[in-house]
Amino acid sequence: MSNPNLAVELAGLKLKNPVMPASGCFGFGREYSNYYPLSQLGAVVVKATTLEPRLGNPTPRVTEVTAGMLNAIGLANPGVEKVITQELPWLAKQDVPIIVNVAGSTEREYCRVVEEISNSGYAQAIELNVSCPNVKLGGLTFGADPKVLANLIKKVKKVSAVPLFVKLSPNVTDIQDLAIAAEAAGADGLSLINTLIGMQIDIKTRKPVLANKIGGLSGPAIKPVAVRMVYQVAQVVKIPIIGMGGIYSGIDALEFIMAGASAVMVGTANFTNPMACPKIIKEIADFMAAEGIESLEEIRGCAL
Amino acid sequence: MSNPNLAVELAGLKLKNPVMPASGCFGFGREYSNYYPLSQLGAVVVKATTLEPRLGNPTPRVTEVTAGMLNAIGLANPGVEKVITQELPWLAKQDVPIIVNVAGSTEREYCRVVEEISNSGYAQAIELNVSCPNVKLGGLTFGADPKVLANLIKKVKKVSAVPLFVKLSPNVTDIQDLAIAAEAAGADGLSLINTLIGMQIDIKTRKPVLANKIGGLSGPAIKPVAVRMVYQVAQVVKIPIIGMGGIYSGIDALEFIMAGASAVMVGTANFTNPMACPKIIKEIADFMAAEGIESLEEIRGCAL
Amino acid sequence: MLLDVTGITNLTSNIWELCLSGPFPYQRVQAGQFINILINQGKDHILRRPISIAEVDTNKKSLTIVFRVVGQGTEWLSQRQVGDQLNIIGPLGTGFQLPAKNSKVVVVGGGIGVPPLYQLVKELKQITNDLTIILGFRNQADCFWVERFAKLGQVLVATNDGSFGTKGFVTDLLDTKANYEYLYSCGPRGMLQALKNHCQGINIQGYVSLEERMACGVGACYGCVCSSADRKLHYRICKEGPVFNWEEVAL
Amino acid sequence: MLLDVTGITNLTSNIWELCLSGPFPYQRVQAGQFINILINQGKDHILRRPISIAEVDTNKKSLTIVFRVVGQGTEWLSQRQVGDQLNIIGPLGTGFQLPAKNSKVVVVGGGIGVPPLYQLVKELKQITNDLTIILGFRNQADCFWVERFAKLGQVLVATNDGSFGTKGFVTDLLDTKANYEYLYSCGPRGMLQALKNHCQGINIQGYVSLEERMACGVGACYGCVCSSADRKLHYRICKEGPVFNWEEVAL
Ligand SMILES: Cc1cc2nc3c(=O)[nH]c(=O)nc-3n(C[C@H](O)[C@H](O)[C@H](O)COP(=O)(O)OP(=O)(O)OC[C@H]3O[C@@H](n4cnc5c(N)ncnc54)[C@H](O)[C@@H]3O)c2cc1C
Ligand SMILES: Cc1cc2nc3c(=O)[nH]c(=O)nc-3n(C[C@H](O)[C@H](O)[C@H](O)COP(=O)(O)OP(=O)(O)OC[C@H]3O[C@@H](n4cnc5c(N)ncnc54)[C@H](O)[C@@H]3O)c2cc1C
Ligand SMILES: Cc1cc2nc3c(=O)[nH]c(=O)nc-3n(C[C@H](O)[C@H](O)[C@H](O)COP(=O)(O)O)c2cc1C
Ligand SMILES: Cc1cc2nc3c(=O)[nH]c(=O)nc-3n(C[C@H](O)[C@H](O)[C@H](O)COP(=O)(O)O)c2cc1C
Ligand code: FES
Ligand code: FES
Repeated sequence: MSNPNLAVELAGLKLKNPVMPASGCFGFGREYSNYYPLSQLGAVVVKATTLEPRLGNPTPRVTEVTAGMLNAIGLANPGVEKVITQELPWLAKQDVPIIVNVAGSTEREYCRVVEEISNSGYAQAIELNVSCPNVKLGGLTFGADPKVLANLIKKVKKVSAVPLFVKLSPNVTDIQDLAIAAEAAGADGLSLINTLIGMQIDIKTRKPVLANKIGGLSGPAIKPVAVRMVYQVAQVVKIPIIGMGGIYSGIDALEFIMAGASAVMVGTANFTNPMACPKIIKEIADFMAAEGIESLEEIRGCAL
Repeated sequence: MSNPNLAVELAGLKLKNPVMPASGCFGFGREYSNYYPLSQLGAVVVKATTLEPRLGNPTPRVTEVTAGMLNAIGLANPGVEKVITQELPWLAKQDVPIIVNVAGSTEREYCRVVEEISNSGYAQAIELNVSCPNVKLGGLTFGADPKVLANLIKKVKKVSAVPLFVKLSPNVTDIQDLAIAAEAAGADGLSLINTLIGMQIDIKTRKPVLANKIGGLSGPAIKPVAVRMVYQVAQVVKIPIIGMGGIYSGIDALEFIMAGASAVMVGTANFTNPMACPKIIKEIADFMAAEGIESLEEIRGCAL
Repeated sequence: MLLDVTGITNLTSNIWELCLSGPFPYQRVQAGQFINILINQGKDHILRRPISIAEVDTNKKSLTIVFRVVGQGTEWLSQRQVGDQLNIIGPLGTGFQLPAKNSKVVVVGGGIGVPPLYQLVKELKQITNDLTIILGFRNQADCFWVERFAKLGQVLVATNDGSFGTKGFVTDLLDTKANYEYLYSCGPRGMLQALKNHCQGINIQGYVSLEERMACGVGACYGCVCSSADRKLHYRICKEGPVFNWEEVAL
Repeated sequence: MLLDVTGITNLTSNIWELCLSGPFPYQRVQAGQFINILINQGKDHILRRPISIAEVDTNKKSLTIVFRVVGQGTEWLSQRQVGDQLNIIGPLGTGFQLPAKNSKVVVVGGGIGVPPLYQLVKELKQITNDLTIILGFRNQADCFWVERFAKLGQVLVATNDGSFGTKGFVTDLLDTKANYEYLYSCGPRGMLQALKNHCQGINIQGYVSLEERMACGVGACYGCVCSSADRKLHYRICKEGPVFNWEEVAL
């Protein structure tokens, strides 16, 4: 096997390979297009988009921790109108599928953003962010209760013409419950995991480092939790899963695929190495070639 | 300040310093007594003790991950009778307070173990383990629901003559809910956090590394989550909090204390460095001396 | 990019100068830009450390950075030796906008904010002769690169304790009646604020270089923002900055 | 404890011999015990790596380990140089119980299980002259330390492909009619099982050294257990083992 086939299909969406940058870690694609053509990617997932422009939280809003980082960006984005007029047209020219991550504070807000994105024709899929830990303490309003989540998904599905991936939060007691509820409500796929909620205290100032106090933990530190959740969810749903959390190498990506993910997203690794995504794609291909794997279907969920 | 006072009081229990080994990471104390006198410690917390002897899970039951490890020991222990007759008498001679970690499968089992330990007279306190992730998939039966937890605590309190610390699981949506319920039910203190549930897959064998598949994630990787939970719980309870999760240095311990912990436990760090606890005690003292802190009360919860 | 360490010099108790060479788009560097450095192959630290470009030599194909040891990343950097390699990305950000020819210019640096102004001053020399350089340090032991700057123009130094140059702050040396047309500055946020207040009411274009904790360093994560003057917008320090016209931003 | 690396030698494509010296309770070492090595100050790897003691020299105050590179920890170990230091704890575990004087003994090692038997054979030489050493390797390229053992006694070698010694397995070389009284073995679990089956029905004391993934290495975490023969009990390989009488454990 010298030329393994990395193509995957996610709820009808055909990707040339299973690797996508994770939302919030790749802006709207422009910056990393200075490092490689975005057409090398399976898809591009853009920053969370809300109805109105949002400034996000005060700074500092990122800090490093052991094997990871905390962020409390707080959904900073230019708002759906500017995203559609100023960001997506450029990205649409890059010959790569676009997935728009959508966030909101109310069901109405979610629905309006999804509708506008769907109508714009730029997005091949929408990722519903119901798991941002940084909006306010005790947030996660939509991502923690299966009923609330199901209601939101049903409403959003009505106004969306493109596949809907629901991005789940890991900060819950039972991820399987939420996954089952999301599938039953009509989600076309699930993305997991978003960040774990964490905090760092600077013992010199004796205060939390982040202005927002708490932030989302990402990076290698969370990989075991993420793999476990993908594995658990893969046992209870039929819709495709996009796995993420600390993926830095092809080996990491393959762990998620063997745990049941159809595709993966790469977040924090982009910051460490701007070439992380192309590197991971190559490492997956190399592994498949070395082990004689012709298609990722062969190994998806093989650890289950 | 050349001689800071590290003493702390936890629900009437006086400790010469706030550093204790975490349950399950220090056996019953014998092994590490080859490295230093146990009397240097604030207290010794022993392995989870159950009514009957337990073998635990099949091997492999430990594996390393980035900045941490997974364990699926599964409450292996010789059972309460042997613990009382063969382990605690030796430990009682080491001139250090003893905290016995108690686990069980039913309320009755918990109560019987607590009663026997309390009656034995060896334990200065009991730590109720309602958060072991390794007993069966989807376990956590007692640690995930505030009502179930409160009922257990009330029953256990009736048969215990020593202070009761309740060790909470981090694998829940709302740690504050559980903490509030535990306090209301009569807990004398809270220990947090136990391990996060994680998994590692060996891409060569294409299977989970642990025979139990899932295991508990501990070590530096979980520290931000642990600090955050201590911080959140400190805002809603008055009983003392014992913080743990990835503590490797005095700085780490101080983060927990500033987040609101009265004392700390050290788990995985013992494996990396058998002298971890004495080192951490010294580093806390050095920091206090350098910053002119006379007692830990001065800085406890100062980041809140 | 992998650059070779070609020199490392200790300047003060905790400040180091590091020279790098190797494949790098030297021509593209704008004074005030920075590079983002991977620490120990990303093994202990997943985030790169941003450090300003202090000097670039297009002929010799080399660049110089100066940094203060404040934590593990800069500690590791200070232990590099000639022959080691550094994994970097850059040049990043938007640097200083140069003034009109023959303008009257003052450059003000404080502490570790001094070196990023060196490449700027080199370029200013090509444009104007009317150049004043004001440098502030805590004390004599903390002073560095004063002579280096003195070769390019008139240098005034202030130290907090007067152990070198004038006792006081850079603002004490900045004559608001001197009719400076442009001010360029880099240093602690407090110094930049003080400078802006000091220049209140006089007609001067001020450019300041800001810092914030960064994750990506390229503009993708929105981690490193500062507020626009009216606080209605955010700018990314790593992309729209680190240099801003001080009228644009809330200091 | 910090030990100095005093020698490092490459034995086969992926097997290395490392000599250490420094403060260590050499006298206390029992053949079959192990040390637990911290990798790179614990920075990238929080768990120590257990490696058996292959030889200990109480006079020269040195000890030798031999390891196969299988992952990042052993890879790092293979890159150590003379003059580097290793942070280790040990000696750990319970080693081989020596036989009665002048017994008839066979020692069987397979692959990376060969070196832990070297110190044992040295000690056996003091006790008995009736000593057979059987070593198994995959092929000639994987063979090592055969001559070293040959200096201490009669050595029989089996390789899977016959490229060195006899073609076949160690069991093919173990004559069950030879009236061996003691068997000592270290190697892959499959080989130990095969040996035990092979010796079924003959009157022999078998001692085997086992492996399991470890966390603490000292008996505190219950991570590294094996089952007793009746599967009713667990033994900690790092404390009650790594050497067990093969009647005691479920192989
Ligand atoms: C655009 C820009 C240019 C810079 N140029 C220079 C320079 O030329 N010379 C120099 O010495 N320093 C410069 N810095 C600051 C430098 O990046 C930090 O001192 C460095 O990242 C600290 O790393 P550390 O691992 O040593 O410390 P850490 O242990 O990570 O942190 C120590 C302290 O450094 C500060 N810090 C940490 N990370 C950052 C960050 N990403 N940005 C700003 N501050 C941070 C924090 O306040 C923290 O308290 C620059 C920063 C920016 C944003
Ligand atoms: C008591 C004992 C004595 C040992 N003596 C030797 C020896 O003399 N020479 C030698 O080469 N090896 C020995 N080993 C095995 C050695 O410990 C592992 O090969 C080593 O820990 C692997 O580390 P790594 O970082 O290179 O590989 P990793 O990347 O950690 O793992 C690679 C592979 O090694 C195995 N492994 C990992 N950790 C352990 C562990 N703690 N115990 C057993 N296997 C593990 C796993 O099966 C894994 O697939 C011994 C193990 C034990 C328990
Ligand atoms: C700086 C930053 C910003 C993020 N912003 C978003 C976001 O806007 N929407 C979202 O769904 N997830 C967001 N995330 C979460 C990531 O998409 C991803 O789920 C998480 O970081 C775990 O993956 P990683 O470990 O590869 O980074 C953000 C993460 C980081 C680090
Ligand atoms: C090997 C191992 C065994 C453990 N066994 C127990 C146990 O028996 N009872 C318990 O309450 N916690 C147990 N824990 C959890 C620890 O006490 C502690 O809560 C956790 O490891 C986080 O701390 P650390 O990061 O310092 O290790 C165990 C942890 C490890 C690593
Ligand atoms: S550091 Fe990511 S946007 Fe500036
Ligand atoms: S490794 Fe901890 S008991 Fe053996």
